[in-house]
Amino acid sequence: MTVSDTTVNRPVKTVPMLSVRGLQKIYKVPGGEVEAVRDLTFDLAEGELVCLVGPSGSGKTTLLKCISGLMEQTSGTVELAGSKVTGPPKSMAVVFQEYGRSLFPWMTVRGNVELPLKNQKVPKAERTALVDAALKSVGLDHVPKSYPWQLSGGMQQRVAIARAVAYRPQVLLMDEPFAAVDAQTRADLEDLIRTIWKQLGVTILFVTHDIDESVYLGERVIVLSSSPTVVQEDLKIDLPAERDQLNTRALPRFMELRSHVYAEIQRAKLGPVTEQITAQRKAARK
Amino acid sequence: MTVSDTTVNRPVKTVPMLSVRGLQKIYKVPGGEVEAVRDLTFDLAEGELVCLVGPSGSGKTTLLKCISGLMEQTSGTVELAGSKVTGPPKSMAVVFQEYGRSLFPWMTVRGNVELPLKNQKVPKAERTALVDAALKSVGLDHVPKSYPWQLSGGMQQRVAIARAVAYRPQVLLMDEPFAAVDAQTRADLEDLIRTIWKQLGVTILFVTHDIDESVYLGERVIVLSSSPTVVQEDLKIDLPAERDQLNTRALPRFMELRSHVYAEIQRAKLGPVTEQITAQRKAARK
Amino acid sequence: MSPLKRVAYFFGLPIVLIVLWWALSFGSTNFFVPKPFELAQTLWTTWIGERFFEDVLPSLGRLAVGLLFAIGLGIVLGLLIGSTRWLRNLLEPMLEFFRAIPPPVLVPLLMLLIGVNDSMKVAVIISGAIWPVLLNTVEGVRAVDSVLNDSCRSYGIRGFARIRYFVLPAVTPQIMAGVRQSLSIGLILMVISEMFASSSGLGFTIVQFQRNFAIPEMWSGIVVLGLIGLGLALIFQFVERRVLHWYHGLKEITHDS
Amino acid sequence: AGTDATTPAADGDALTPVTVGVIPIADTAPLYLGLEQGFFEEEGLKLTIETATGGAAIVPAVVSGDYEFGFSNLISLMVANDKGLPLEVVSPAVASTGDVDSDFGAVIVKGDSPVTSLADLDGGTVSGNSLNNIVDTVMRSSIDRLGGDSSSISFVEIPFPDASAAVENGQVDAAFVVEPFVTAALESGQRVISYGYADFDVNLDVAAYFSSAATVSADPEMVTKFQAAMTKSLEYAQANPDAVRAIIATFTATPEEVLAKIVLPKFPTEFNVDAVTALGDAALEYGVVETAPDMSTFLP
Amino acid sequence: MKKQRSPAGPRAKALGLGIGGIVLFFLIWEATPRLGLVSDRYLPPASEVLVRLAQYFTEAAFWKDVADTMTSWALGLAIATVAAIVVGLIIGSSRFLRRATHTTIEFLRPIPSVALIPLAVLIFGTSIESTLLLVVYASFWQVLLQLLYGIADVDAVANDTAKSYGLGRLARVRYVIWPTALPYLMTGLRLAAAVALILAITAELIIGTPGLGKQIALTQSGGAISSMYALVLATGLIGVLINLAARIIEKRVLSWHPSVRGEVVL
Ligand SMILES: Nc1ncnc2c1ncn2[C@@H]1O[C@H](COP(=O)(O)OP(=O)(O)OP(=O)(O)O)[C@@H](O)[C@H]1O
Ligand SMILES: Nc1ncnc2c1ncn2[C@@H]1O[C@H](COP(=O)(O)OP(=O)(O)OP(=O)(O)O)[C@@H](O)[C@H]1O
Ligand SMILES: O=[N+]([O-])[O-]
Ligand SMILES: [Mg+2]
Ligand SMILES: [Mg+2]
Repeated sequence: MTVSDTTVNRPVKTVPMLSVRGLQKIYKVPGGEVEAVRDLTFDLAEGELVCLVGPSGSGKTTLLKCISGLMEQTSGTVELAGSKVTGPPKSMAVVFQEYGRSLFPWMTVRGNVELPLKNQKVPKAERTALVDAALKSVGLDHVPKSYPWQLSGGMQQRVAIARAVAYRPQVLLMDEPFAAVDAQTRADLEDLIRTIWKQLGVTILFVTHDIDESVYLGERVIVLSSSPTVVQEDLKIDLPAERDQLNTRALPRFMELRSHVYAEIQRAKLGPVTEQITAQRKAARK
Repeated sequence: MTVSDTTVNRPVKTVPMLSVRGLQKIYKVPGGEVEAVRDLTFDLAEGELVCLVGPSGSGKTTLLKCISGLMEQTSGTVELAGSKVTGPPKSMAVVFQEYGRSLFPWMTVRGNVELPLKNQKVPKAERTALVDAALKSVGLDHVPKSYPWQLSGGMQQRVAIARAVAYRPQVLLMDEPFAAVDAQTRADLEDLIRTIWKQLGVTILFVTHDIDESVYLGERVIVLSSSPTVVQEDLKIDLPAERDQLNTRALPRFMELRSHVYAEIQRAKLGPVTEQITAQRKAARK
Repeated sequence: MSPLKRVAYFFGLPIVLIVLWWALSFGSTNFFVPKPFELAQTLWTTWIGERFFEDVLPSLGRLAVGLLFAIGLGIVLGLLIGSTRWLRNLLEPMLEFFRAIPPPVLVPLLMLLIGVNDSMKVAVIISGAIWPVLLNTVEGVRAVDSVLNDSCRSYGIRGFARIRYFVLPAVTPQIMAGVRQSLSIGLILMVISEMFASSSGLGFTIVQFQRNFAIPEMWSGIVVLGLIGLGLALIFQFVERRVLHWYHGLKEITHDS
Repeated sequence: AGTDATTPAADGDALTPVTVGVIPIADTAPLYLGLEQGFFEEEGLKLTIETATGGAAIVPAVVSGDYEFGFSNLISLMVANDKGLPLEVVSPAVASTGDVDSDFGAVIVKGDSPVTSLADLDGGTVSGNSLNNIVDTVMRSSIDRLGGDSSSISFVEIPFPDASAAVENGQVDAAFVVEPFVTAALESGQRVISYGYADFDVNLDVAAYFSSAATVSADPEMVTKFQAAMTKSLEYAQANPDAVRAIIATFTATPEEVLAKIVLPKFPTEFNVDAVTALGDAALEYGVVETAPDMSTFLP
Repeated sequence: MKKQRSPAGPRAKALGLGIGGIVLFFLIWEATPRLGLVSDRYLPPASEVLVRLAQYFTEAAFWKDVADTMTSWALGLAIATVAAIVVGLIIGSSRFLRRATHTTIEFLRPIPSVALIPLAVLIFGTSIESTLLLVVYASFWQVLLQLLYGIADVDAVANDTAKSYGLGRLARVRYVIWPTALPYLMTGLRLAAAVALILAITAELIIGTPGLGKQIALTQSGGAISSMYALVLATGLIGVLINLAARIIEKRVLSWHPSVRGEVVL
């Protein structure tokens, strides 16, 4: 099943936090079908931070929707801590790619971030503290009373991130969460995610288009092929656990890894490696 | 008015294609005002490709809306080829940051791209050719009959780009047009924009968060301060006209420029340099 | 907007129309065609005084109760039916059936089932005024934004909280469209409910005037209806501004054309 | 039947078209019979009958000249007269049977009601199809004549078809209904406490045909022809009750078995001036009109 | 509609449920007089009325009445809809007109059509125009108001996009405003369709022009109670059929809309 020598196939001893097996998703459209995801299998151990990269339209959003129980897969299974996912699990939070549409326009910034906590009946004082901290961490402590439509694109996206962070989920799925923010904010948010990850032990699946970001953030990077999608590569990022924007990115190993991922993506885009991979997989199963 | 020694203040001989003078925009919100843009002055000569970078919420979108005549500024003027902009000019196309909302869900991909041409009464045959070419250039020639909501985020964004490209405007404003596409597609689209720019002589104002992108694409990079916004820096990009993804990005000058922009953005985010700049400008006027 | 401009907007077109009407009806001697001055006079003598308390106020009371029920029921049923597909499939044909039945034939049935009393009249008002709210709510619920819906689901916002924080606000713009329709339909049905099994009320009085050839008085009653409608619309506008301030902010950014 | 030596040539061109707006109830049977029997053609009229449920449509149509004639109860015509509406009564239409124990209009009560007379209704609720009109006027008058107090009674409007149910459910203590609902009420065990019209005056004229002043002055000849044809029709109807029952079946939806049992009204050719005067006085007394009509100008 | 779905497709299931709802309604109706809750002289059991309705179905006169009523309905609704769309698009796309017409519209809307009957008869006589006037007057407002709300719902970004690509006012109406308002309009149309039917029948009932309404009036005044309920039933059935047609149209013209796309399911 390995495609390159850097690919890992770590033996998972305990039950993985998240386990995706043979996932397939076919969209029904008038006059046909679109096979967005063909056959995806991978695991996330508890407390792992994994980045997912893949060409545009390769099914990353589709995959996240299936994992989060928002959409039913056509075949295959998703398991969360050993039990099948059939609906959205409580312990999971999602940051959507369409951040603009994921905020409630009738609620203030604060209201948006607070809502899931209120719904969880988190006591008022604790809630306020969590919301304040989350807003501060994304640099939005000055606009709690604004409405989402009064904010810039990047600010809206940060509200969505703050909402997920304040929620303190066990598993966090993020779909290109930094697409609309500037380079400096992006760097800050990347560090924020790593900090939260380390402090809270949350399991994170992070979709990004930025190759440097995937390498900088992740402990592993999963590269998807173009649609219909399979896992093209599952790459362990053997960088030191303590990372920082200047030094880590300057490491030769960082450069190597990013080049590797870049090449893989290019390969994914160029031709469907699908047949080849499926054939390999079939052979491996026998 | 110069902040760093690489900043240019080119004497504009002919009437500039786009001229922004003392632009200010204050949003009225219940219970107060938000000064999004304080005082922006810059010019774009005909056929220039300028990138605009600035912290999240610094007013880039606001600026583009004022330039495109979609929103009235509070004070200052915008001139297009010497005449004041009061409403959306015909010869201008805009790619919006909120790409998802800028596509009409009731039209197919093809319909969306074709609409502005149809509206311009471009003959059927020419229209078809333009649409086909545009869709092909953004890699979406396989989904003309899909609806926007059947596409991935990156695909939607590329439809919006194709629409602008097919329209063949004199002036093209793009608001983070590549935020949702993968690295490889992004590189392709960057090259597409430069090709179009060179072939058609279109004047382009390009908002981006990606510093490398701004340096790679632009002939100039304008750095905005954080809100309330002024021009923090106007930087000439003295890279060769022929650029390519591998070699240009490897040039030492490229590295220098990107570091410079990065530093400027960081500075923009850290503290309001506003007072300082305004003071300088006042001094310069006297 | 300056208060002066506001007043001009409020009275401008009505004044133009009244002048036009005055000019057109100038030479008319037709018994059934009202004239503005005569009508204004009749309006004053007919409706100010005893009749206001004995006919208009009780009618307005029934209207208020009917509208509150119609709007409340419409929203609650609309949320239920709109968000539960099997319920929609089950009930839609039946509801459409009732919606098509004219009040003049529905009234006798309600009289039979409820009796000749205020409840029956309120029921008539509800029976007609509920539809715009109900239909708009159902359609609004069916059209809620899919990304927002996913956001709610992924954060475990379900049941009542989901309705309270997501569905209801999302549908409010459309509910408001329905409520605005309901106000005038309720008023019309208030009149119709008083045409049967009644002995007082605004509608009863208007019909009496009509039957007794008190034509100017009848028209003055219709003007009263219009004025009540206008009053309701003003109250409505006030409420809508508050309830939908976010929506107007969201939409009016560029609607200034 | 009914051809006459003096009949003008029955060639269509010579006939004057007239339209009459009526309510499709037993009361207007003579008009349909007259049409069927050719009485109108004999007079040189080409009759068209239009139906409506009440005055709301008929009166404006007559006023505008859309219809030449209309059918209405007498109180409505008195009210119109009182309000200065230019209508003119041209022909009688229907009257009480002349029998206080059997008439086409009656006040009914529940089978087990303690009420036996109009005088027992004090303080109660009574329905009529239309208030401040003929039905409540004759009831008030009879109640007060019998020693009751009509001002203590609350009158409500309930259409004739729904009145029996309202009586049965106890929503009203008594209701004025007309045929076929009198027969239906009796069959269901309800009782009649007063044949309302006959109780007021055994020969009370209840309704009439009318025209507009403009029509009458523009074409008095046509009006005369209509009156003549009406007289023939009314006479014929009065003389042929079976023909009346048969023709009612053609323009109403009353089931045949019910039709066989209903009490038919009287179809008079002359107004009973005394009764109409009394009705006018009663209308004045109960505030339905402000001045009682002057019979010399009100009746033809 | 792919094979994987259960043998009874969703459409069949929906139909089954809808029929189930109606059967339930008839059962309740049947039981009400049978259990003596209401005397069967005033409310005949459903079965009796259904038999009468079946009888009507075999009578040519009944179909003539249906045709008359449906003619006034269709004509009135068409006129009201077209008028409301034209007026709505004009008023809706100008802030000035929206404000200037507000008072007048709100004053006129609550005027009951029935109150206009004398005026209608005076102007048009008892011809179909009178009925049409009432139908049009009542259903016009429903469409107009929905349309105005629909126009206000236009997405700011979508509208900006259209403007920036040089779409003029008319083109924006055609390509942006109209599609956005369409779902609201469809609701308005469904509201108006029922109101138009109600007014067509009420006008026939009161003015006496031929049609189902006149027959209802006749059966009422003739004491033919099961016939009357059979006609009322027919009216309701027409309402159900109209809604069915509206739903089919909606499926076609709103295939792109979330409510029809059906992405949001519970
Ligand atoms: N509702 C839908 N109906 C039909 N096809 C769909 C639908 N949603 C997505 N698709 C298709 O599924 C494929 C994968 O889409 P998806 O949104 O998962 O991609 P993605 O990897 O998230 O892309 P991007 O990076 O551009 O966001 C695309 O080809 C898309 O056209
Ligand atoms: N409709 C509005 N009402 C009030 N304030 C607004 C409105 N739109 C934008 N703003 C404010 O104006 C400022 C600039 O917003 P703008 O969208 O122009 O930023 P931007 O530079 O495009 O940011 P980003 O890179 O995040 O898209 C922000 O502070 C924002 O909160
Ligand atoms: O307008 N209506 O009389 O229902
Ligand atoms: Mg995606
Ligand atoms: Mg922006």
